[in-house]
Amino acid sequence: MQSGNSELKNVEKVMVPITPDFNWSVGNYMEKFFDGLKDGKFMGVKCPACGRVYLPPRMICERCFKKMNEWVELPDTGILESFTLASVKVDGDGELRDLQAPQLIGMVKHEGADTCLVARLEELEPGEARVGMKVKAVLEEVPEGVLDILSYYRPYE
Amino acid sequence: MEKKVAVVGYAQTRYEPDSDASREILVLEVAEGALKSAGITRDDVDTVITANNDYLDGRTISNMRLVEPAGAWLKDESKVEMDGAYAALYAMMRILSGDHDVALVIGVGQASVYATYIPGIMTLDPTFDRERGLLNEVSAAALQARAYMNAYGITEEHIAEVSVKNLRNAALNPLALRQMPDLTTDEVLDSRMLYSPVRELNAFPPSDGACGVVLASADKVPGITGNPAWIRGVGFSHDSYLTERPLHKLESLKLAAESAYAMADIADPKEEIGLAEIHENFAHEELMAYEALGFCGQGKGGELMQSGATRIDGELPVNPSGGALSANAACAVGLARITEATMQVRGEAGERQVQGVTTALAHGQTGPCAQENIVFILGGE
Amino acid sequence: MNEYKEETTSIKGNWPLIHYRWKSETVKLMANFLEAFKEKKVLGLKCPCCGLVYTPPKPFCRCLCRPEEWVEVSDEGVVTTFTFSGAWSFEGMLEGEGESRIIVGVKLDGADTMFLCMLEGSDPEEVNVGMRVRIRWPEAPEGKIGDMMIVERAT
Amino acid sequence: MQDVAVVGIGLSKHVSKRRDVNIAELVYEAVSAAYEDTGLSPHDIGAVITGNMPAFEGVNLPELWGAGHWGAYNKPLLRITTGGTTGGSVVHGAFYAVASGIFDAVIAIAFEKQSDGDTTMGLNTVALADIAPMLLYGADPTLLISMGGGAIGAVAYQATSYMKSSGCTTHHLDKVAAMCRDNAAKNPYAHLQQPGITPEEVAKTKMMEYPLRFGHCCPATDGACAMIITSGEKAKKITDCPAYIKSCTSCSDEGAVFGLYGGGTANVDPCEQEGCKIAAKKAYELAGIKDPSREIDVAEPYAPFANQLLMFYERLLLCEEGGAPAVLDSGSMYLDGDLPVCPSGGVISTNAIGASAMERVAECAMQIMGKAGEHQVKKEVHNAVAHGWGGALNLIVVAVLGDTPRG
Repeated sequence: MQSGNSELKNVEKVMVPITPDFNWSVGNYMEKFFDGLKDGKFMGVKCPACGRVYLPPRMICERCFKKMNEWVELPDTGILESFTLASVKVDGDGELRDLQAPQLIGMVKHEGADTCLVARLEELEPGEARVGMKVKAVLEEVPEGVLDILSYYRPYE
Repeated sequence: MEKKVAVVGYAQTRYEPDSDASREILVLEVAEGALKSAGITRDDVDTVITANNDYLDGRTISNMRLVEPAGAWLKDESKVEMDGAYAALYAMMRILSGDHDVALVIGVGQASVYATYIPGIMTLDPTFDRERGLLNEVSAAALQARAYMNAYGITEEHIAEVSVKNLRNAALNPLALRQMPDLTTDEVLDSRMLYSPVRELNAFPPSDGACGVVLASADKVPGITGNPAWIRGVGFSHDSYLTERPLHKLESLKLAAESAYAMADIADPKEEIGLAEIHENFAHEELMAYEALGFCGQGKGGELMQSGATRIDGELPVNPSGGALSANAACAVGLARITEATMQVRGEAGERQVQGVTTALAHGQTGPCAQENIVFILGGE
Repeated sequence: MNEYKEETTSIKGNWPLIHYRWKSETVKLMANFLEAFKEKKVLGLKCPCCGLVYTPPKPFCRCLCRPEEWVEVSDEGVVTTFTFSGAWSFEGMLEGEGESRIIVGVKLDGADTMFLCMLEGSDPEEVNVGMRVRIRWPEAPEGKIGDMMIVERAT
Repeated sequence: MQDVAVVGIGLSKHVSKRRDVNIAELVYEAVSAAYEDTGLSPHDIGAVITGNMPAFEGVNLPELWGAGHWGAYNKPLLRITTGGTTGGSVVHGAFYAVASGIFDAVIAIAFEKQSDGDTTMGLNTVALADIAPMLLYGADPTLLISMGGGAIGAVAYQATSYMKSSGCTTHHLDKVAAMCRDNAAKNPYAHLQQPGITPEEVAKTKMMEYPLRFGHCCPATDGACAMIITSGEKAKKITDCPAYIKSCTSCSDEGAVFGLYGGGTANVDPCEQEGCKIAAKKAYELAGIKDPSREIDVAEPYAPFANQLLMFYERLLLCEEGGAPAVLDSGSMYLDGDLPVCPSGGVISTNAIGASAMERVAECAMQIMGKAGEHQVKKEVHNAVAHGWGGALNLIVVAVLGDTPRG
């Protein structure tokens, strides 16, 4: 606990060194997705009513409000739906800080999927990124946790 | 909707990066101000609705300590955890039920208190995106901007022109944070790059501030003011999570607008609406909003911008106040749009007054990539 | 689908409240309030509209006015509520853990508000709502909130 | 005003830890149950009104990510959160959404997945911002902690004040807990299942904070509740026995026990609950109820702690002040009594915080609809009152339900 060095006339700033922790259970659908990634597979789930394929998988098709149970293994390639070249990142204190080197972030729709995954784009120059280009997933060999398995996408073909 | 609920009073604080007041005092100031502007006292108020957010305020049950400064002591009080325009919606519903006649609505945000971009990150899918460290409000907006530009051939210049228009307009608004009367497109395009194509001057400035409005039932309006801004229509909609929808259009805003237009009996928005106050957290969102609101065809937002129609002296001025790019106190932004639209139809907008506005549109949004949207149509007496 | 798991993976995350900076004008008001402790005086802030006296001070009143007049209130008052914290013996059984404390809500004479402090020198049996208490000042108060955080029975 | 009725109710399983689902999936269970209960689908619904206690599971605006699981796709959605009263406030939102004439049918959804976070820490974050300045003034942090972190701390003061003013004894608290837990054992959606537990057994549980023992306190629950709420016209087409929401009122007082940023609070007696009396009085007036003690057939006060059941029974104007312990002793609060209280087992048996105040309304509706199963009260139910409290013992919501619309 400390007082801020604010030069404000009427108020003083105060803080408490506390950081509440959380642990979110991912549920059986995301569990299966992560289990698939561990084996190098992209497991999506298909709506029995409209045929939409969700990757990452969801329990419910939001459009049909139907529980989905049909699992489909999708290719590790997809289309770059959008991208951004990051010059900054959000630091632990919530502020934007300049990155040493800009980093590409892509939003990718795997072939056969109707929803997207967001990951880094590597093995290309920033100027080479194009919406619509074909990309391939690269998985981390020794991930620290399930969130690190999907490492990045690289150009394909 | 025929003259059932009207905005009869309003107040805003100055928007600042680091205000010399606590959240409670900001709320107190607009509560006092809005009641004074309506010419009523706390005793006349039946219900108080605040808009605030626990993660922004850094406290669970963030409305708990706002009871007294919001004038809600021993009153029927509730909190909407969304943009302030939704709090106005809830207050309007309460009045329409007939159980309440006068409502005080307050939205507040203090960016100097919270870890600026953390609350936005905390909205992400906790089972995947949240802890992967790539997505936040700004990077998500950048992905949306790129998708939109790519779909319709929109350029960075189109987007920069939104910033130029709004931040120049803001010079006419003494409460705005970013007032840049001489801003040029080149200056916007030279401003600090955050996530391409989003630069500092086409992203919102995190602000401290509050806004309050007083709503009244048709029975009570005549006793309060001869110059009400009637709520003629309202519509709102939720959209899918940002990785599960096409990002190049604002479907939920389109649905919200359709409902609002139906209620207000508006067939041709471009002709019938005299002015719009849009909640654009990022400059490209204003162009996307033009399309979703039916001011132009799909993909024609850039053309409409370049035509000059949305400038303060154009046929359909948008954000003469400077909009959300000029001042952005989370949870107060949409309510500020309602306030600015009210001031315009009442002819009280000072230097930024647009002549002859009888019908105005106000927009609010919640969530990354403008996921949830609400539209109000206001009309004068 | 694989076997249904009752326990799925947990993703860890947190809320970095450590980076929040709350703003309080009470801190400024409190400087005045605490300074008076050095003379063993308790001040209250009086609302010009409804007359309520806030001790410790508060920058706005529930009636939507701003209290601004400083008034002196007594260092004696009544208990409005209480509880026992830590380890205590109830009906012959030792219960609870940690340092034994009697926490009371006190409304000082001349003030309209309560605040929490610690009651010392009394047994649990004698504590009651309405009991008269007085602040037990340290010999040389330093002008800290701790100066007024201990009360004792006033007869 | 357009009449408003509850036509369907859905509850998820309520247990301490649901680690097989994520937040969105847990809530889906309640939402789909509500739709199954009515035979409706999201296509029949105009809007989604939702809320939870945000800081507990660390997800801001969880509907942004999760509402696809709740049938909210491209629908109007309104998020209302007010702490412990959240579930009740969400029902109020749904009530006004329909009563206003804007919508004919909405779904109200409230939930909490406490196992995703740390409940004690969650409760601490209610007061952190207020306590932090106290440290600047030189307060001893350990003293502040012993003054009470979390809900039990604040409620302990309320309990002692109430006991002194009403003559309620610790034995009454034991009886309340046993009564509620016994009711809960008849409710498959209740969290704690302790059939036949006796007051004597409750009295042997650990002291948490005087005068509250472990057995007097609620558990931390993962669970969700959903209710489909429609206009009176529409309700008649959906069910033969809608439960009409006759009135919704809330009343907010100045915070009790702790003042703002360590300042004093003029709400000096935490058991007075002026706000509850005001809200109840207005709710009965709007509902056309003149003598609540005779006209209300079931009460669901929000009582995570045993003392609160008795105190709020009084503040809901169901008997004179200080009279509740005697009413308890008379036997009238039990399932076969004249005015059964918490037939669901109450919050003391199940507390998925954000959902809890909604589950009070849901129970009242089920009692009116005659759908409560084993915990259906013996007497015929025409009117019922649901309640919630939250914040610094300062936020109150009340709803009155009945088998006929507002008169």
